[in-house]
Order: sequence, then structure tokens, then C-alpha cells
Amino acid sequence: MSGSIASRVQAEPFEPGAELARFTKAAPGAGAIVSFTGLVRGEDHAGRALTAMTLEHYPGMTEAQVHAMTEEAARRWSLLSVLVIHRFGRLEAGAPIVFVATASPHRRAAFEAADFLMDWLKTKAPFWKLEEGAEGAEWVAAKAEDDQAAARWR
Amino acid sequence: MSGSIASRVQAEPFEPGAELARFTKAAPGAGAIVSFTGLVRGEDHAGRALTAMTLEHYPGMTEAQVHAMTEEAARRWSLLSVLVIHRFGRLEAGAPIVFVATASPHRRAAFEAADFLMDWLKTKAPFWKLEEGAEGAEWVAAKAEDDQAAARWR
Amino acid sequence: MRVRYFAWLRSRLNRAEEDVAVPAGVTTLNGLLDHLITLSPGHAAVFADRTILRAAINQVFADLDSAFTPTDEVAFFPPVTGG
Amino acid sequence: MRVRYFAWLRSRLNRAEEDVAVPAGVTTLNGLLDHLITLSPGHAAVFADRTILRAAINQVFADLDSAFTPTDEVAFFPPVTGG
Repeated sequence: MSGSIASRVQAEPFEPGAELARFTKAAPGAGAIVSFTGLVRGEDHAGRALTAMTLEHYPGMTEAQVHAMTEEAARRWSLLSVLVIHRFGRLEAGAPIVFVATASPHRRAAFEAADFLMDWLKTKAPFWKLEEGAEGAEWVAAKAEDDQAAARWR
Repeated sequence: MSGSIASRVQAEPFEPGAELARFTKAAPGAGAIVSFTGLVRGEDHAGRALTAMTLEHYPGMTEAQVHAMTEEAARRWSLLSVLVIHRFGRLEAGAPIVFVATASPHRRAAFEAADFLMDWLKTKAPFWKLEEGAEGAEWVAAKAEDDQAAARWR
Repeated sequence: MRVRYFAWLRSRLNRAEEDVAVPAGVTTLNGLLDHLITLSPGHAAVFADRTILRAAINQVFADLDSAFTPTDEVAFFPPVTGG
Repeated sequence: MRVRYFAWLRSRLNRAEEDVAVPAGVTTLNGLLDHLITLSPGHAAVFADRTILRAAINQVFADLDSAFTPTDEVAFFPPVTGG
């Protein structure tokens, strides 16, 4: 039943607004479209000023994992279409890191599928964040709350 | 805590992508932005082809109710910014009806606040849908599931 | 007083609002409805089932047992279906 | 066999991958780790706490008690932090 399932893992920046415009045009029949944009915050996990971060990833495995998630979401919620974009490499504060969009006839499926995709991206996609602050670079530790959030979807 | 709280009730069409682009630019410090777009589906509640619908509203009360919801959402979730756009009047199939965007440092708040706003818009904003199909115009009945969804937020 | 109607109440009554002379002693929306159903068979039909009626006083949602005064703006309509 | 490292494992070992001669009898990731910690003090430190290690075999997440063969691509890394 799914129309378009797409995922991109890329170093290039992207524009959430332009992506949502394109996604909306390509989802005829949709009654509900949810988008999520994750951005580099201007502070690190400890609240200190952050200038940039670098996202390391596992080339090959990342693309496969992310695409498998989109298929899993489309299957669980019978989505009309789904899109995931995830950047890697160096990102400045304020830059979009990740974009998820889901289209469905009804809003509950669109909300839940986007929520699910973000929880899985946080816990099952091989990306690692290195934060660059005034005191140097530091690898971000995984959060127990992300594991708990992902466990909701079993 | 709140940056920008905005709501618009309008007859004019709007572009979800352009709105998300503007909203994202105006939300510095956000780590998470969720958007919801509701569109006129090409079929009515009974699955018959739908050419258009007309949204009647209660001028004055609508604007006040919608704005009060944005303030309630910003208060409950400490949002950085929130935007609601809701159209009234005649809308063609495929046209966006409603747009909600929420910005927060963290994703859980952004997701929940957008979900909450849609549930409240469905049950507490004075809009009424008149569907136009091949067999004439018909007022849409309220759904019990929308009341149940809204009851989650008490 | 001025009473406003929306959605199918408006289309079935064929009017968006009307001036109603509120009888003495009527102080609640239920009391007002008791009066409205006496105005015409059309009114009687539209307001027959109060479980599917919603109301606002001065543009704020109000239960049918809410009190109003003649200077208030009262509106009746079906459950909302926006969003 | 080729073993890959990511994130702080990579930066602390100062290498993204290395060729490891797997001793006879080693068939699981835990067995491989028992060998890796003998390679250098740096290896011993990085792989000391296995509760904070994650792994993949042929680019699929794998528990540390999973079996592998010498032609597999094995990777070790910390819990992921994308999204």
C-alpha cells in the first residue's frame, strides 16, 4: 500500500521547508503529514556553548539500517509515504541533522510513525556525535531515556 | 521561556513547506521541530470521491480559541515557539487545511505539543466541515475517537 | 436577544442568527431551548435532541445548564469538526 | 581478519581498522575481545568494560556472544548517538 519510501544519508546540508514542500506534493491522498527536524543545538549535553559537532557513521551499515527503518514504519502504519534524511560529517550549530516525514490518511498513524522513526534513529542507526566546544571535542554518551523511548515500539 | 506564539485563522491558502522554513529560521536554540499538516482528502468519511469541502467557523471565537490553545501548549511544554494556521471557507481536495509547528530543545516536548494541539483543534476550535461530493453536500459528524484522543491531555 | 446558529443548525433553520424575545424567568441555555422549540416546527426538529447540541456564551463554550443574561451573545451549533 | 572501530574506540586506538590474526578456537565476538585485549595496553584499556561496547557482524548489530567467521566484517563501537 505504500507509495514512496525514501531515505538519504548525506554530508550535504538540506532545507527542512523545501523537503516538506516536495514531500507534500508527492503524497496525493494524504490527510495527515508529520515532519520532524532535529537540529544542532547551540549548547552541549552539559549546557556549555557548542560551536559545531561531527557525526561519524558506519558507511554502508548506516544506509541499510536507515532504509530498513523506513520500511518497518511503512509496514507497521501503512503509510502512504515516508522520508528520512540524516546528515553525517561536520555540522554547525543551528544546522538540521535529521529530517523525518510521514504521510497517512489519518493523523494518528503519521504522528506515531514519525515518533517511532526518531526513537529508532536514536538507538539503531550507527551514528556517533562528537561535540566541539571551547574546551575541546567530546564524544556524546548514549542516553538511557533514548533506549526507554525505543522500547515503547516493541 | 517562550519565544514566539502565533496563530492565524485565514481563508487564504498557505504552503506547509514555506511555513516550516520560516518557522525553523525563527526558532534559534531549537533542537527539535515537529510540524503537522492536515489536508483535504480526496474522499469523504464514507470513502466516496470528494471534490471540495467548506469549513464554516465562528469568527472571533475561533481566533480566541486557537490562540488560547497555542498558549496552553507553550505553557505545558515550555516550547521555544509554536505556530498554528487554520483555514476556513472553500478548500479543494489536496489543499492544506491546518498546520501546526512546535519547537523545543528536545524532541519529546515537540512531538507531544503538536499532538496535543491537533487533538484540541479537532475538539475545541469552532470549525465545521461541509463535504461536497457527487451526491451533494453533507455536514461531517464529530468522531468519538477525537474526543477520546483529546481526553488524553487532561 | 441575538442567538447565533452554525453548521447544520444554521442550514436547517435557514438563518445564521435571529432575535429572540426571551420570556421572563428563562435564565439558562436549557430554558432558552425550551422556548426556541415553541417558535416553529423547524425549531422543534432542530433542537429536539439536545445531546447533539453544543453552545457558547460570549464566544466561550458553555454547558446547556449555564446561565446567561440578555446582553450575552449566545450560539448553538453541533460538535466541532475542524482540524 | 579485518576489524573496524568507530567513535571513541577509533580515536583512542588511533585507528579505524586493523588486521587481526584470530587464534584457533576463537569463534565468538567475546572470544575475539579476549584476544584483542592482549594486543597492547591501549587495547586492554579500550575493551576493558564490555558493557559499553556494541558490535556488528557484516554491518548488522550483533551481541558479543554471537559467532563469526574469518571472512566476516566485524566492527566494535560505543552505543549509537545519532538522530
